[in-house]
Amino acid sequence: MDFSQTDEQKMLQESVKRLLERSYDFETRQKMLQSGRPWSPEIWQALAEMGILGLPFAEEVGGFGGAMADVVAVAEPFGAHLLIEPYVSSILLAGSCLGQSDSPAAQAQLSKIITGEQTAAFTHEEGKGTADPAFVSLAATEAAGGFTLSGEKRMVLGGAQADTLVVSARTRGTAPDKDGLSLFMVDPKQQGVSIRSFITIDGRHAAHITFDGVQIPSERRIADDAHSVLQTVISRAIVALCAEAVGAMGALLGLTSEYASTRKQFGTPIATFQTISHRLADMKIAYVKARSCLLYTTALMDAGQAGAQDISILKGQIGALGRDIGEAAIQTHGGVGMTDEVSIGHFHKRILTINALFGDSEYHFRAVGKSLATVDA
Amino acid sequence: MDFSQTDEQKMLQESVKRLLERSYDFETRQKMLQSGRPWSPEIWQALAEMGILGLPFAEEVGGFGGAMADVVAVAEPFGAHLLIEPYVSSILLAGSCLGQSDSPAAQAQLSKIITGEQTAAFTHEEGKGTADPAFVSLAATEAAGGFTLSGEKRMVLGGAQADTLVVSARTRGTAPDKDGLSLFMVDPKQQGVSIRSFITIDGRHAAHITFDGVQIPSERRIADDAHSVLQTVISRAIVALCAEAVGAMGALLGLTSEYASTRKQFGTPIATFQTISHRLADMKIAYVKARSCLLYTTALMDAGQAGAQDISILKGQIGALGRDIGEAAIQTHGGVGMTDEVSIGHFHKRILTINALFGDSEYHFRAVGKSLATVDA
Amino acid sequence: MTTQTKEELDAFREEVAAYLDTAPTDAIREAGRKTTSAFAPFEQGAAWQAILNEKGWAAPDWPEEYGGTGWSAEQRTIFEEEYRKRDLPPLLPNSLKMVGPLLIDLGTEEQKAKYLPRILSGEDYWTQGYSEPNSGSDLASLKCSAVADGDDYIINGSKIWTTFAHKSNRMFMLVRTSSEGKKQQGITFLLLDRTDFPGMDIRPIKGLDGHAEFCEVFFDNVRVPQSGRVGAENEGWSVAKHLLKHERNGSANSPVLVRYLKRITEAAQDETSPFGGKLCDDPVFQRDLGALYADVATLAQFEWLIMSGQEMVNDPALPSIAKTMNSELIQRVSVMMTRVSGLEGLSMQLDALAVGSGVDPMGSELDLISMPFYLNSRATTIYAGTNEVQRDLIARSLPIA
Amino acid sequence: MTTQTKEELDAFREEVAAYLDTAPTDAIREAGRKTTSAFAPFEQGAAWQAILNEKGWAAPDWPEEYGGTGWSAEQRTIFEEEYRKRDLPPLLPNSLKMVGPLLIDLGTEEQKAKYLPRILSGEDYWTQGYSEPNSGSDLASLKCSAVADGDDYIINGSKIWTTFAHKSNRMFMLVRTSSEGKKQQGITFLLLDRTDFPGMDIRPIKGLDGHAEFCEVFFDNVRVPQSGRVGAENEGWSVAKHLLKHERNGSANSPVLVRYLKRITEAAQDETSPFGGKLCDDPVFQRDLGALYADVATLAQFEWLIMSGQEMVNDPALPSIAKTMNSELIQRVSVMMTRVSGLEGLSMQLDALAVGSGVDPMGSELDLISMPFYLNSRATTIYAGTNEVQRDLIARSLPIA
Repeated sequence: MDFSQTDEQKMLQESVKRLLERSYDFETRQKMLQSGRPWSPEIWQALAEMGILGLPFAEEVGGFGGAMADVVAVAEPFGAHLLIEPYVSSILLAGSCLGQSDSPAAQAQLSKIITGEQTAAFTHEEGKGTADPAFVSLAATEAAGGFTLSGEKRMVLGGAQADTLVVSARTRGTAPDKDGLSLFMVDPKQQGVSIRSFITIDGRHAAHITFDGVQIPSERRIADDAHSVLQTVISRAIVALCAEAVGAMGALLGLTSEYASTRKQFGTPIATFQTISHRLADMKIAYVKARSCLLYTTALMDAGQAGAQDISILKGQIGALGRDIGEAAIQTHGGVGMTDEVSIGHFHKRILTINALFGDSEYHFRAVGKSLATVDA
Repeated sequence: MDFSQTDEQKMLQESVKRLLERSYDFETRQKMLQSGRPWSPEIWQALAEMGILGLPFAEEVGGFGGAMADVVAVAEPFGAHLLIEPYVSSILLAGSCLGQSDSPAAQAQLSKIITGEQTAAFTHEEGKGTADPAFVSLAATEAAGGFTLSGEKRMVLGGAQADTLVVSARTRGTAPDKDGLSLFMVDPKQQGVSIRSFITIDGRHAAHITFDGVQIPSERRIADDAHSVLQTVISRAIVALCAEAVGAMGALLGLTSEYASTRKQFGTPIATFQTISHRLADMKIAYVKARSCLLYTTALMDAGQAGAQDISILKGQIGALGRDIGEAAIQTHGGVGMTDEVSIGHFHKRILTINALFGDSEYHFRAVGKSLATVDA
Repeated sequence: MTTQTKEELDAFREEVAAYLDTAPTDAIREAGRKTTSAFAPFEQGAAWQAILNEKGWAAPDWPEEYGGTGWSAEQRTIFEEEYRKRDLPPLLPNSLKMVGPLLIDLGTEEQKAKYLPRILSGEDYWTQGYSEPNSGSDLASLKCSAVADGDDYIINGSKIWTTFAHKSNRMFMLVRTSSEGKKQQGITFLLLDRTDFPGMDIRPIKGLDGHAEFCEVFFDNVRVPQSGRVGAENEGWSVAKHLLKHERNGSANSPVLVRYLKRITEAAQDETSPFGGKLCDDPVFQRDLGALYADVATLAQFEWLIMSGQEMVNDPALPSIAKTMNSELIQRVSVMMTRVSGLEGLSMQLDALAVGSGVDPMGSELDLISMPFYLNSRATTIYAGTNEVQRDLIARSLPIA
Repeated sequence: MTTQTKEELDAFREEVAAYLDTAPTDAIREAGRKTTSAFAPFEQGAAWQAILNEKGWAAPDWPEEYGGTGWSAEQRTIFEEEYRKRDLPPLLPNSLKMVGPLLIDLGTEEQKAKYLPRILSGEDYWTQGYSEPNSGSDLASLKCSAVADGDDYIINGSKIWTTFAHKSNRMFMLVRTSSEGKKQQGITFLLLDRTDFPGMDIRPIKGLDGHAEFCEVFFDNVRVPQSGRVGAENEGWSVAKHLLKHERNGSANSPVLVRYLKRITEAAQDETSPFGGKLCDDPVFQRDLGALYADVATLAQFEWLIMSGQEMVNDPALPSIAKTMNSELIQRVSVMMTRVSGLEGLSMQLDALAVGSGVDPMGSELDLISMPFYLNSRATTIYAGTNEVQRDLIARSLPIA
């Protein structure tokens, strides 16, 4: 395998970087957050025009057939700029569910997502925080001509803003059965859907959503036997989230080593104190580890060889290494690092959020150990 | 509670220190190890004469009625000098079992132990490495006028040198039943006893001992329903072992900070490198923690208030903090610390050994967490 | 050590328990449960202090003549234990643990008479003006200047990380009155009667947790009376060092941590483990909890030894060791909290956290505080002398060959 | 990257597997299983190298013209994987990974012709004479001197941590030939044809694990020919730096660690947990194993990226990052090993560890090696440049404002 970026990927990454450097500096982002807007429609439109929103989708559904490595190439700068736009939720999660469906309704919806006209929200998490979709228990009961949804979904990114909810639900069995999972397209304005909106610590809009006897016609079921679709979609989203985290880690490493070289205490830049310089070295080691793991796993995925253990290694490592880098960055910045006014803490909160989504490092490390101990038995 | 040493304890500790400084410097110890002698009879006799061997025993069995704090006061210098004499095994473990027995045979044996004429070995461990005696499964089957012992004991400190083995065995039930445990006095030269002798990494002589149908007359059973006796004896031995470890940690802290202040690299003592000085600071923090935990738990025990959780906290902390100190000491010494020729590695091996005896830090931390989670339920 | 019998202590415990069960208002209790920092919500903390002061219990460790309780160490511990059990808000330390004890030791009679009663009652809140934007760890390099002018000083410069300055009515601060000699010389310790002197400007700074707990304070030709000086001019460094002893040797920190671990354990009884069963029964949770609890227990053991006057109390590195241990344990406890909350810790819930808002939290009570507490506690290894500086000091106490 | 098809690679794997299943003697296999260090037991390691050399496989990464195999990266990995699976002893690195590549790059034709074949065959073993008792991390301060005298140098001083010097017949070393200029100047790189020159004295040093792996070497007016010099006089520092690249960029380190983790996992299937059940089913064991395995996997990923020439290969800090990662992982793996062995790791079993002794180990095969491996691996963060020095170097590679 070759792990170097192709020229196309370099160009793609450069163009995203240029866009964000121009229009998404930290102060601009903070103003947007304070304005209460969930994200910037201008940036979203710019990404649509650059083809980034269609990047992960096959050409036959209106996408650009990008590989995982292409998505990673754009997700790293997304992380480095702390994007709050719903790329992972609307494109990689909800969008990919739509893209993997052969339902005409899903296809039609996806084309609006790719153009940026509308967004969709992946309405899946039930508070377990695991990567395994078998934990879904929200009930989809068959009723005349369709299904009735009842139950609760939590931490739905972009849930209050989405034009469509892509909801995972269980038509039979109980968690953690792999069988009996389906995906539904639900209009959030439908009767019985209650949405409690909030902002996450990393500035994204999210929602807890309750379904109370929500009627869904059969043609809005866009997938049945959906466990493996969900697993694929989530695995790819995990890689993209990890790429965001690695982008954030790179930013923290750069900002912190620069800060340490200018901030003076006791008459000398603090980088000259060995404890600080060794902490910077540890940050760099952690970053090199994180990025190696990301790029390797990405290539593995593009080669069709990434198994559950590989994804768990990636997610576990990024969560743990990211926390180390973030905490080291704050400590090195001292009081300034504790303020909302500089980007350091925001990067750390982005990393913490990514760690908690789809299973934290503890979960994934243990999953790795469990599979090793079991395979060897 | 008052945690300061009494004047008597200070005197006792000082006299032991003086003896060891005079007769037990590192080179002398190493020569003894190389000579193949299991320990120094002269030192053992000196300790007997000072009353140290009788210290933990009640006056009515010929001891001096010392408190746990008294034993801790002598065990700290034992650790600081890496004593290989069988204080813990013959006095605190086997001796205490004899001392708690009302059997005349046990009493008679104990008086020979206290004078240093003979030694006894606590023959108990079955390879689980836990502090809980309920794990004993060596079988004591009732036979005409006595019992037949069959099974294996491992890591019996001083086992090949002892004049008497104090053996824990099960007359009924299965591990981990608390019921059905007894203690027997066994002559190691008896038919059916096979001893495989070896040296531990910290220089003590130990043995794995197999019992193959060994006949024991009833009067050599010195305790039945022995679970609580064993627990008490082991708890006190744990405190003494932890005191040894703390003594070793103190020695490592002192030796390492002194070394760092003289060893020069790049034209300056290595203690002036902040990474080294902060590592020394961490060693000191660890030492203060370890000693606080030791002294507090000792006082608690003397007040009759030390429960299983307190013992587990102590054993867990000493094992973990000791490892940190030992590894830091070796790293700070560099290549020299890797050699058998200086004491640093020997202290570390003593600490590692103590950690592994009667449950390592992992075991005890988990026991603490388990009891917390259970008590609160 | 103590002359009280077990019966007397038991009776004392009952008295304390009965009082703490009835005296605090609902808002005060709510503030206690929602405390996510070393600093409790300001208003309820002050209200609670006023109530305690009426009972005479606002400052148990002050000398009795100045309003202390005269309790034995055992009684103070009992009080602390019962206090923690009820999750009551900690009293703000600046006045009670810092300025008050300092004035008792070094203040003039006039200063004592003027300030101590209002410190006890909570009417006055003293913010601390030490750090400056370019003088953090290297505090002695501070530049904020005070130039004598008649009976006054004229102050110019700025102070930062002044906790609750925007809620304070008094300030104690270090200023530079001379640039001669070593940088530690030429520093003066000042008490400011007001925080709204002409030319003073206070800017709250929002922290990672979304709360404005600390501020920057700007001084533009601020005229203050010299009578506010504590100690001699240019000798403020030793005054500050004296104060530090009170700050660091103050009270036991372990009870708070034990209580947080208890709340974590309780919350784990309602959480399911992604590997099946309840989180509290999960061996990994138990191991990690046990290791952390053991270290917190050791902090408690250490604090007991210090309180009892064990020999190690004479170690000059002791305050630094205590600060390092405590701050790093707070952080570890906070990480454990966020582990238990997981995803539910990701939502910003500033509204639900506000005392009296009536907004329901979105997850459990622990979920509400986990992330703010974690984020806020990142500061513990930075403030009051970074842990890097503490380790420098500890290393200096070690023997050299 | 590769031009070989999957079928070709599969066939190659079969060929390697068949060879490795049959070529090593029992003693060589035993030595592999009993390896508790980066350095395998000397005699069996040498015997194995001789066998491999007959096959032409002693130095897969050497250029083909000098005796390398000409394998692709994939083939080398396959060889490495099959090699590790069988727990065969690693070949000693000094000659094959250090002196050999150095001579290929910088040696004279005469030196190459004379030394390379005997390096490949294992007939010559080259010990490394770098460190001195007072020059460890600060290697450039070395004092062992070589004074020119006719066609010879006269060497005085001493070297320490010379691995297997007591078993070596050759030595490469750094000596001081000038005290002018910066301390890095004035150092010369020498090859010594013998290790028993008159005036040379070798003292083995016993390590923590009870083995004498390294030595101190004393030089008392030792006369050696100048023809052994590599590079110019006083330019030995750059020769050593060149060599370092080979040492650090050598081969992948992760396969060894993966293999040790596998042995740990296998051993855990026979161990009972003190909390009931088998150790391998214990969630705490699984979590800790998983976290460690993930980090080892990341080392492997990193090594793959480097081997494939990914951009990060140009980072000047790369060798230091690799050394730090690898050494600290070895230590963590070794701790995990001792955790699994527990009490059974406490017995010194030097006799059972000796290849061919026929002494039964007292516990499991893992128990036999756990503690010696743990103790020996404490050196990994010390040798080849302490990890403190590595972190200094890594920090220097970071951007400054």
